[in-house]
Amino acid sequence: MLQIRSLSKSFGGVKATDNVTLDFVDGSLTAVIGPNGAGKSTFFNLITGALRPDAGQILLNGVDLAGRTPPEIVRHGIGRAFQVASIFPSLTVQETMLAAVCTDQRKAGVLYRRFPLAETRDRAEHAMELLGLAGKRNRVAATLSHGDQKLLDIALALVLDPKVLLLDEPTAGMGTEERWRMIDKVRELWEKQKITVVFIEHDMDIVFKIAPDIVVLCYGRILTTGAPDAIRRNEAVIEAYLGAEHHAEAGA
Amino acid sequence: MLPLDLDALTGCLASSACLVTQTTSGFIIGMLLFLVAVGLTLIFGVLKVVNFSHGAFYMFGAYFAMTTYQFSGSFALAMLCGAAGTAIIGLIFERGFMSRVYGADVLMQLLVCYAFVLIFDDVVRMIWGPEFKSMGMPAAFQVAPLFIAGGVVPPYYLLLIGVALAAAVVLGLGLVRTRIGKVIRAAAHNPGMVSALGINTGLIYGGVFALGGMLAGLAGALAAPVRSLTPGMGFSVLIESFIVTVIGGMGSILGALIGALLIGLIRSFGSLGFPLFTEGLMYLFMVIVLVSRPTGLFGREVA
Amino acid sequence: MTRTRKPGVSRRATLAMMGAGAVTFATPWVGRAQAKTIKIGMPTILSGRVAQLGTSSRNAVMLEIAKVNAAGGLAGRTIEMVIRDSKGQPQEAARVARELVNTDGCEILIDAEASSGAFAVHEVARDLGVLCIHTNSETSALTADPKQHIPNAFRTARQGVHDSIVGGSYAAAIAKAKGLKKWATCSPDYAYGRDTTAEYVTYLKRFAPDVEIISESWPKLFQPDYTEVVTKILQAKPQALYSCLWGGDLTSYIDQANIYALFSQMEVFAVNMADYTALTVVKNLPKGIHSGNRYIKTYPATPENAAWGDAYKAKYNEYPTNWSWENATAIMLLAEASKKANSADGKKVAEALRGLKIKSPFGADGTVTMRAEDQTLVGYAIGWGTTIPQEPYVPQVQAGDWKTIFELEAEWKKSKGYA
Amino acid sequence: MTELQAEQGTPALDVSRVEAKPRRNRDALIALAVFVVLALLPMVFSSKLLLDFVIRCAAYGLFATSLNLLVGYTGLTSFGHGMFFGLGAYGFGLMMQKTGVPIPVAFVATLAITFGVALVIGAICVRLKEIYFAFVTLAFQMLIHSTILSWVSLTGGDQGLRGGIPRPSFWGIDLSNHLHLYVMSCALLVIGLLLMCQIAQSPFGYTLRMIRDNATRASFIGIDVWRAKLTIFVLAALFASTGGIIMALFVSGAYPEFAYWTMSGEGIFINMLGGVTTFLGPMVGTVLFLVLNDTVTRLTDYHGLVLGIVILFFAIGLRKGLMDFVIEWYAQRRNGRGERD
Repeated sequence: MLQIRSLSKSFGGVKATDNVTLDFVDGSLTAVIGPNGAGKSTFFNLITGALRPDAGQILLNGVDLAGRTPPEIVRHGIGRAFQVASIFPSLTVQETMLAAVCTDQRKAGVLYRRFPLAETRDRAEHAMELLGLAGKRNRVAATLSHGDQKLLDIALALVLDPKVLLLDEPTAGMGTEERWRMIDKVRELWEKQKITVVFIEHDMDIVFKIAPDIVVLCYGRILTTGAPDAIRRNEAVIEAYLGAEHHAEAGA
Repeated sequence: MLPLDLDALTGCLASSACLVTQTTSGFIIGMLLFLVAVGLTLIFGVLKVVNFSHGAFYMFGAYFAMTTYQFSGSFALAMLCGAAGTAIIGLIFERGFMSRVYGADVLMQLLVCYAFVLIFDDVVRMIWGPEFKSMGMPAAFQVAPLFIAGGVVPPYYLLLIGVALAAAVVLGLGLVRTRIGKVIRAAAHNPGMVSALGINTGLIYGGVFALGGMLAGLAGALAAPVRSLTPGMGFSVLIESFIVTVIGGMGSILGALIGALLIGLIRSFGSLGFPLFTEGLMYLFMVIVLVSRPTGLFGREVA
Repeated sequence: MTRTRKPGVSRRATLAMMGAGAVTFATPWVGRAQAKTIKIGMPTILSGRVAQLGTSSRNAVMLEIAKVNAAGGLAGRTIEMVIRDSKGQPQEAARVARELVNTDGCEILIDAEASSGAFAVHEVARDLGVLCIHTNSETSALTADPKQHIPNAFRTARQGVHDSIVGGSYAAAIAKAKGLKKWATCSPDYAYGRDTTAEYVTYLKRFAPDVEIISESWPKLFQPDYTEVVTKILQAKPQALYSCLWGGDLTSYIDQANIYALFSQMEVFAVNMADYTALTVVKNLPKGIHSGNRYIKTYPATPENAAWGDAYKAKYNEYPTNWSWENATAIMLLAEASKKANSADGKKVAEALRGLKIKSPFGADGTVTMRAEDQTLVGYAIGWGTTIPQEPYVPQVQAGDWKTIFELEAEWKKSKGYA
Repeated sequence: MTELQAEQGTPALDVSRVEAKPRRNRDALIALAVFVVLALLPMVFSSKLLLDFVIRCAAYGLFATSLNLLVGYTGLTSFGHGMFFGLGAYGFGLMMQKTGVPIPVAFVATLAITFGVALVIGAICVRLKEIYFAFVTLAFQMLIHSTILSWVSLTGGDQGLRGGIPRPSFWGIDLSNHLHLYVMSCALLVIGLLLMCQIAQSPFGYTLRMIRDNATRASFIGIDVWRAKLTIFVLAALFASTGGIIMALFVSGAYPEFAYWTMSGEGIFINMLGGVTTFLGPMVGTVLFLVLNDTVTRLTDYHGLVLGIVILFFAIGLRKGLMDFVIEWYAQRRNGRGERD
């Protein structure tokens, strides 16, 4: 279980994450939504160690991970994928997977053996199958389509067998049809892998359709949490979205 | 043997005459460095090219000035030719060669610069010969040095500081106030946007290189009366101005100015306190700045 | 950045190419010495900031070689010079020297390198056993230090300690006469500068014990700007200044010190001033700088010397340098030695060179001698005088006394543990 | 490099590559064969030039290839790699001159010293990224160069280590014999290349590639980027140091130029000439560079001009190193024939 306790972070007086307390139950699928600048990405960055929290705890099965480095946090079982596909452009899909498994097995520093290690093959194979990338195993990542790159990014997180998977806008930059394919994939993964998945999403249709739980962030605070139906009717949420748009218009 | 002479250093700090002399001496060293460094930093800021052949521009400036002075006897004309001639070389260098490796590996740009360091040195050797030359101080400046608050300041160096400061001010204002300055700054931030606005980025890049070359050429021309001219003379100047830009922050004009003055002062006071380790002192300072603030004192954090 | 992956073939292809490369350039240059000519190899500095060192050395060598060849060469064999650039890098000097001997078939080396290059070539000479004459390195240790000694290496350059003994005694006389007690030094921060200055100061103090050094400056070699050094010296207010800056560094220094009117405030002793390279280049040469002679055609004031200087000038349209006479001497000595040995064989010539005394335009008494014990040149013209801004630049030169030099040198060697 | 190239290049990673062991044995066999050929070369060609050339190739080759581990494999553009070349030369030379220990002991001790120095300098440097890493390594190099010049009592200052490096024989090997030195250099080169090739092909080698491509992502899959960078920085320093030792043996001395930035510059230049995307690119670059240097200096006084024009040909004409060009050309030709697998 991932428990966030009073997590806070501010940048020069602006509170990007303000006293956030949340529980993510094992095996849950949660969407994090909120207007632009609500602090969604900061929230992810804090959990994964990209940013150091000012205060608060990040408890994964009781172990506090706050303030640890990204590699440590990953090893504790929190994987993430990025808004803009973050991959290794010159490696092939298969090499990427093999190398990632290698890292997970604490063999990234092995000097005396040849890459790839035989014992990494099955897990890499499994991850490629899972994400439907097996047919493109020999493609160099830079030459993959945008969608495939996003999948590879997710595969990179998934291949490490995380307990919690954080997906930052898995559908960003995609066409409508592609979006739905991607989100079906995410849901399928969640169902198959039985892991905790938290994802940030802009498209409300998607969110309301697939996410059993929703967290709404606004100005770094939790506005509300709940099931899709409750969120849909929540006055504060509607106000926040409209309000943000008003602000945006006024600012422009 | 530790190269330390702290008595000399503290003794100097206590005397106004020494303080004035050493400070102006630091300024003199610094301002010439600034002229070279500011071109380096400008070119890096706009084109993201570390122009390792910048020292050669300085060398050309000096040689052009010397030759002009020999033929015309006019100091002003010599300065002008030194600056203008080098600007043209800068333009040709950028349009003809540098522009062909944009988009390639950054190291390829370095390679082109390296090639031109070799070529320029040999070209100078072919034209002017391998022996060192001296331009000679114009008669107008062969006068007794001035005494300011007990410190010694030669009039020629006052001119030199004045010209360099004027260049700094004109450059600073030009970049902030004029349209072309704004375009250059925009190009530094977002080259794509500038070309989208229908502005010829090639022209801007060439112009920036010419400007950078001109400033280095001017520095060379100003240095010609007091420094000997040899092929390869740009080398040590390049290294120092390079340190200046790194300390000040690559791409920052103010940084180049402050960095140059700092190096000038380190040299002038360091030679009192650490006569055998002045050079090492500069590198040490550079390491400290880089480690504590990688982008330099005035550099922007690159996103 | 993305990278292409290496197909299996590449490695083999690469190796094949490497092999091919090695073969193609290994074959054509297998030089072999021909009986009729003898090749002399000369690594020197022909590019970069001290290219002048190499070109003026080369000029002098070619001038002398023409004479020797006209007179029948070395024991009947025509000399062919193979002169190559080391760019002033010691490892290149070593490589070029090896290549000259091993590949080009040179039987004798004229090492016209500056200090560190000379030590590198010295090691090659040690390794290959080839006759080698150092012509430009004035660092005393090269021949004075018995650890450096090898039977096949000689030096025809002046030696730092000789210079310092003469300079020190000359300066001491003036210091006593004019009451110059407070001295400053300003010399380049490298071995030559440090050693020469230290030795100079030693002998100055020996002859004028109340002299005191109140300020030392050590600018870097090839430093473009000496302002901080000039002002530092002005602050110290010494009565006299010693400097062993040379070449372009010296002229920069003079130009920069001039506008601070430094030369009117103290007596200046610049050992390397009286060389045409510096004398002719400085536009506003101050009057009355004390300097040791480097090469100057009016000293020794003999017709031979003047004729040699003029011949050089006529051929190359510039005056010879300090390096010129040192290199010319090497060829003159070689020619005499091979005559004496009646052979061009390195070992025999080396044997003949030891202790050889020849007539020379550069000799203090019309001769120079290759001293047998440490295989370095002695008896060359050495003296000090003051400069004027036009020819003859140094009208009066006060000759150094070789008897004193020998005495003090022997003492110096003992103090260094060399003898 | 452009994406286009990547699309063209890239023959597939065979699944059979998963069976890695035969490849390592094959590399070892090739290395052995190369060594035997090199060692037998003096019997065929009597030219001493060739021996000298190969010895220098060994020194520069180890230096340049180790630099490529940083530049090409890890994306760390070091402008100060020459300091370790110099450190090797000085460490070894001093050890032999002052202590008189046997050569193998001095060799190991020099590497140990390099290890220590590289660890300290690397720990500071690898925190910085991109061009700032380049600058700080350059600054350290200049600092070390300044120290060598200033510390005259130990290093001999600008004159370098004088008086030659003693080379007592060990295990029947007499390095003052040029032929022995030649064979020894070949052995060091081949072993060095083999080890570096192993590093490049090891899981750690792929860790480096990931860091080069995307260090942030690498840290988010659990790689300690700083540690990995430091490791390769130190490893590369060891090989550069070995190159320096060979050079010190060759010239029988050590000179400040070895630790000057021009040395690092030449290393970068060699890498650019040969290409940084293949393991042997720098080796090809070394040969190319030395051949160029040697031929041009013997043909003309204006070698800077000629060398500069040749460089321009590579930089502007090919826009990549020779090996990169050849491999791309080869891949293109293969594609053209429609034989892509």
